[in-house]
Amino acid sequence: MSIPGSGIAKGMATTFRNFFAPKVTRQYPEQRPEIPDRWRGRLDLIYDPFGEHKCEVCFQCAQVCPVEAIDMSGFDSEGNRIRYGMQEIYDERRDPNAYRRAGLAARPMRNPARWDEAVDTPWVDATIDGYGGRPEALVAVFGAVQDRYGYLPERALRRISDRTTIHWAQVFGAAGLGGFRLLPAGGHVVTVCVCASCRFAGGPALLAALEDELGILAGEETADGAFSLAVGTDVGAGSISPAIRIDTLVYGPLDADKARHVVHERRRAADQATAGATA
Amino acid sequence: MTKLDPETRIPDPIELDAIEEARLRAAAGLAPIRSSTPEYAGFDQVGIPDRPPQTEREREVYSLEEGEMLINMGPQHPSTHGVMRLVVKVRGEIVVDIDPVLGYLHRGIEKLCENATYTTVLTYVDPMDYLATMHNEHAPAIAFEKLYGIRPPKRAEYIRALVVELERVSSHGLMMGFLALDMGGLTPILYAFINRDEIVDMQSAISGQRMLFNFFRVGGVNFDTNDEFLSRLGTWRGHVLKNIEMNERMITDNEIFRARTINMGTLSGADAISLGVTGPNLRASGVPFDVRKAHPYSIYHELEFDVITQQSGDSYARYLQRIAEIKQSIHLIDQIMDKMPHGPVQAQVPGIIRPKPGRAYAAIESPRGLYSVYSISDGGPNPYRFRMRDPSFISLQAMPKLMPGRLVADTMAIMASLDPVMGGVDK
Amino acid sequence: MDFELLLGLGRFVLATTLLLLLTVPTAFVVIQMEMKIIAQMNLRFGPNRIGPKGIFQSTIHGFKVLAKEDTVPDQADRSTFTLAPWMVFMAAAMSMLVIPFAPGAIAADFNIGIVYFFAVLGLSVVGLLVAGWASYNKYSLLGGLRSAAQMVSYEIPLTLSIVGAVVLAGTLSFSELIAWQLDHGWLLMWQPIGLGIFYVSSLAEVNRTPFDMVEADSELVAGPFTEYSGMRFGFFFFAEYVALFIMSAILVSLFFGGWLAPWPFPAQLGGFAGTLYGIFWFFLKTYIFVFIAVWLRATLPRVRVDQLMGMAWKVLLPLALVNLFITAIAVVVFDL
Amino acid sequence: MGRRRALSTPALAGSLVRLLTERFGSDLRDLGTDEDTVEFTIDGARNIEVLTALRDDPDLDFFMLADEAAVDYGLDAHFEVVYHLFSWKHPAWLRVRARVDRSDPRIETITHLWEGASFHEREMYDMMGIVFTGNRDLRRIYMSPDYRSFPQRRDFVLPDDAADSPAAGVNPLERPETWDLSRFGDGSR
Repeated sequence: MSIPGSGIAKGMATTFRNFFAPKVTRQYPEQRPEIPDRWRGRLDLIYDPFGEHKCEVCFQCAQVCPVEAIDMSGFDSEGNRIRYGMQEIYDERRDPNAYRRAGLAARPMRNPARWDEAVDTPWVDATIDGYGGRPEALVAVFGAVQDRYGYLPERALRRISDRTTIHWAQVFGAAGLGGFRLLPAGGHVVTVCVCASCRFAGGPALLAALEDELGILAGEETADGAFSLAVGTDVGAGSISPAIRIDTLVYGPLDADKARHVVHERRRAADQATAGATA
Repeated sequence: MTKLDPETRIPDPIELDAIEEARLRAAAGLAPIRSSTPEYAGFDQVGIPDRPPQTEREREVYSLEEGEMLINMGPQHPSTHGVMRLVVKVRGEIVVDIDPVLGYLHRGIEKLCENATYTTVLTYVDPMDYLATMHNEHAPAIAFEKLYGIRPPKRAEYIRALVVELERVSSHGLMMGFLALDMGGLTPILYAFINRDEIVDMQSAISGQRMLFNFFRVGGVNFDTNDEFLSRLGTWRGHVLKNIEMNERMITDNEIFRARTINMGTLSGADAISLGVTGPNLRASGVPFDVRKAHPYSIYHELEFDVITQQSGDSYARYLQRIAEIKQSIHLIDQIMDKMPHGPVQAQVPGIIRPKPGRAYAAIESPRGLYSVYSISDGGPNPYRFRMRDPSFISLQAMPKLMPGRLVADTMAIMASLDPVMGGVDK
Repeated sequence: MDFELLLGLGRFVLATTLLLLLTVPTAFVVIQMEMKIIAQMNLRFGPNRIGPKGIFQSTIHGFKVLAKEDTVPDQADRSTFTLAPWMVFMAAAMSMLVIPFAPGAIAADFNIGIVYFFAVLGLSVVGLLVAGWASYNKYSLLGGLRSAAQMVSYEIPLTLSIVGAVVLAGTLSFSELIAWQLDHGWLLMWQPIGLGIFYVSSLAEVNRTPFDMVEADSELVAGPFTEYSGMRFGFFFFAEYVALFIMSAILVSLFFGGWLAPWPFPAQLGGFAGTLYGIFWFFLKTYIFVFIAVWLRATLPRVRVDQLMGMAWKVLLPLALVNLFITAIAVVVFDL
Repeated sequence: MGRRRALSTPALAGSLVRLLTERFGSDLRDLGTDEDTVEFTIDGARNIEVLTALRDDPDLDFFMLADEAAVDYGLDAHFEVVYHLFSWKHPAWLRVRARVDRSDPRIETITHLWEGASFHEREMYDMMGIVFTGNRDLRRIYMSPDYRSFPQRRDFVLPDDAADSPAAGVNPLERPETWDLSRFGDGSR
């Protein structure tokens, strides 16, 4: 440092020069930032041409979120409210707490039956081990469990998660995707696909034919409880549209007659089985 | 619920909470919370905890002599570098003692990481030292690679070193600005942010995010370099030194700045080692300890550089040290760009990693010093124990050593020269 | 009643009202300058949304401050807490009375204008001290005490620095001082040391960077203003910027010839046009010094409180005394 | 890229291993080398003795405490306080693992050797509940002073409202007691 004040003068000169220099601020709404090609910060919720949400509540985004930041809820193909996320954030935590604060007795859970269902844990373990306890065998294990219980009990899913060390979210998500049921239901579920491609290929005609064949409307159950009819977009059979699904089996491409035939065959097989059993 | 006499007026909810709290505290055998009634009111008592001191040191800090008072700097204060509370015991304007109170930003990252898979741990550590996010990912990545027994490809190592050195330039550049800002200089911080913004744009071009990059993977990096990144890097390289020099002209020779930093907060080398101060702060005290040189990791043994040190160990030396390291990092970036090999950027690694049981320790040189990770595997998909040693957490211990006898005005100036980041301090 | 007295009274009331009204736009202009100039020097644009080029930003801020909730801390001393902003603001507004804007445009052309000015300006320290004490906040208290120490210390070199000029000109009236400068050239050339001391001290006196100990946002949050909000804070804020304007104006009147135009132009004109001509030059010069103050703020860090006091007592005061001594000798020897 | 390519360090670390065995002899247990680390286990009661020797011995000269951490090895095991040291003379990190009894978690402080250990020890006290005798400032550092639990112990379960609902601990990752860790067991701990 030579002359006292020279340092201050240097700074003053810098600021004075910058007073006239071009500015670096981006004027945001007029001047858009350049978004890099790899930008990962954008989330889009997009609608399909029919005005329906493209989001099918498959939970895949929530599953891959490494910090588990995504909580989501929606309705599965059977119309049950399903939810992904830290469970206690919603019902289990908020509700009893709210009641307690209000000085009331904490209410029981909304759907206690799901937590009390009896599951043969050793059998589940044996099944998993039978498939090697590997993640690839998840769907096969689901199939075995659904064959035994008619649906996938939540206890069993948790057991599978613990046993295979697959994250619970992934197990639950996988169970929601296929033709697996998460609640006990009677009879066979016939699901008519109403995804975009099936609609173009004649899905509505199939639905009408099946409603006629079974004598019920979508969302209802036949009087004898053997069949229930549903619509869904999760059949996932775009290459063979229009398609229907009976339980976990997918049929397609079908026209109205073929659909009637398939269902009729299925009913006949069921009747035969019943008859055989009674005989 | 407390029974209320129906004759009395209905208390408002805040009052009810206070009654309930008093009952709970009485039941637990705790002393009642001091009320704000006038007989307790007095300048001297504000800031003293409402319980007996737990340790010798606490008694020392919180017992006041005639003429002393406590000031809470933070957790909300214009210049505490985040949410930290400094309890400053002052006699007039002279600081007698200082007690850093931490934990306002504690997120339990170690615990979270112990419940996450090895891949997802790398996202949790991002918001630790949020000015050096790439560094935060570097140490766990190295530790997990040691545990799993793989090496990332050569090109991945070079890309890692590149982004990490870029981050160092931006972090040290910001320190220049923050130091001036804490002394009342408005402008250097904005000039520093020009530089940082360019680096952040560059990093978002390569990783897709601006701050929490999630760029490192076990066994490599997420993406290879692309044209956008390289062209931005070229532009930036062209004028970065000019930008740094512009900021230097504002600060380095400024008489006021020099008067406030030279011989302020002087830390001797022996003291710094004993206090665990590392990084530029330690090197400013004359100890040539740099993990990149002392215990080379990644590809630093292939690069040419010297450990820069300063002799005086005061705030000004710490500032000069940062500038020298910026220039050194730019030099390293040039070397890395020259030597960068071709090849893959990611080794073959399964989706869920289950390393063999074992322990691994990985230390790197972050802009604030030695940042290390100690990870234990039990063979499962998540680390059994995941420990992070953050340099700014340890550096804060120097504050009670440096402050006594200085003025209140120096508190922030000296703290800014140590350059702690609260995200790292509170984990 | 005497018509002359009534006329004088009326003129006084009118002038006071006009000056009080002038303070608000002055504060707006200075604040706007501060925002815009610092932004430009920081390589930002600064406010550019409200009004053409953003010129109404500070006005909008003023109205925003009006609309804000006015809080008083629970344990504050309510009466003094309420009074403090007024004291500070009135100190600034009252010192405007003696500012010589142009020939014939002085609200009160006292023969002891300079003494009056320094007496009134010193009042603001009382307001700041009271604000710091009444807020029941340690930061405020420290800020208030700092302001007392700083302003009392700096008033001494500030006053001494112009004694030289007063001795030279042999008057305490602003208009006569300017008249002297018309004859002998601006005092800038006669009193360069005095000018330097005056400028540094005046920055400290109005709490501008690098001497803004009182607010010191990185140390004391906002000093005595920490607990203030709404219009009370607005008064402090206005007073601060009005004081900056006043200090620049006084600097211009004392050392830069007041309303006198610089060399190539005729120094002053007569009649009403002359008043406008004087006002033009006066405001131009004043705002140049406001600009310099803002420029300093954009560049410099803050000095520490002990360095600040040391500078007042160890550097500026001896220098001012030496300056006075030299001036006095020169006046006696050369019989100026 | 290949698996675990041997670093050059273990070869260099050989001299350190020799030195350590010479100095401490039978005090060392589980002396081993890693890629770039030499580690051994000592008894918690002997930590001051060993660390002082490591710091002050001119041949060893471990002048810098790089890290001090605690590990909980489970309900039926022990705590471990782990020191990582650095020396210019040896190109390897030195890891000293000191065992601490879980039922009486006490160990001598090392703040008189390295002042900077104070914050590490406060953190360990806060998170693990290990008491460092002789530390002048053993307060909680992250949690509030009236907190009564040690969150990083393995037996710590969040006292959450969900815990008394039938869905207790919904996320299995948060329920260590449901983990079947037996299949991971291979005698490593």
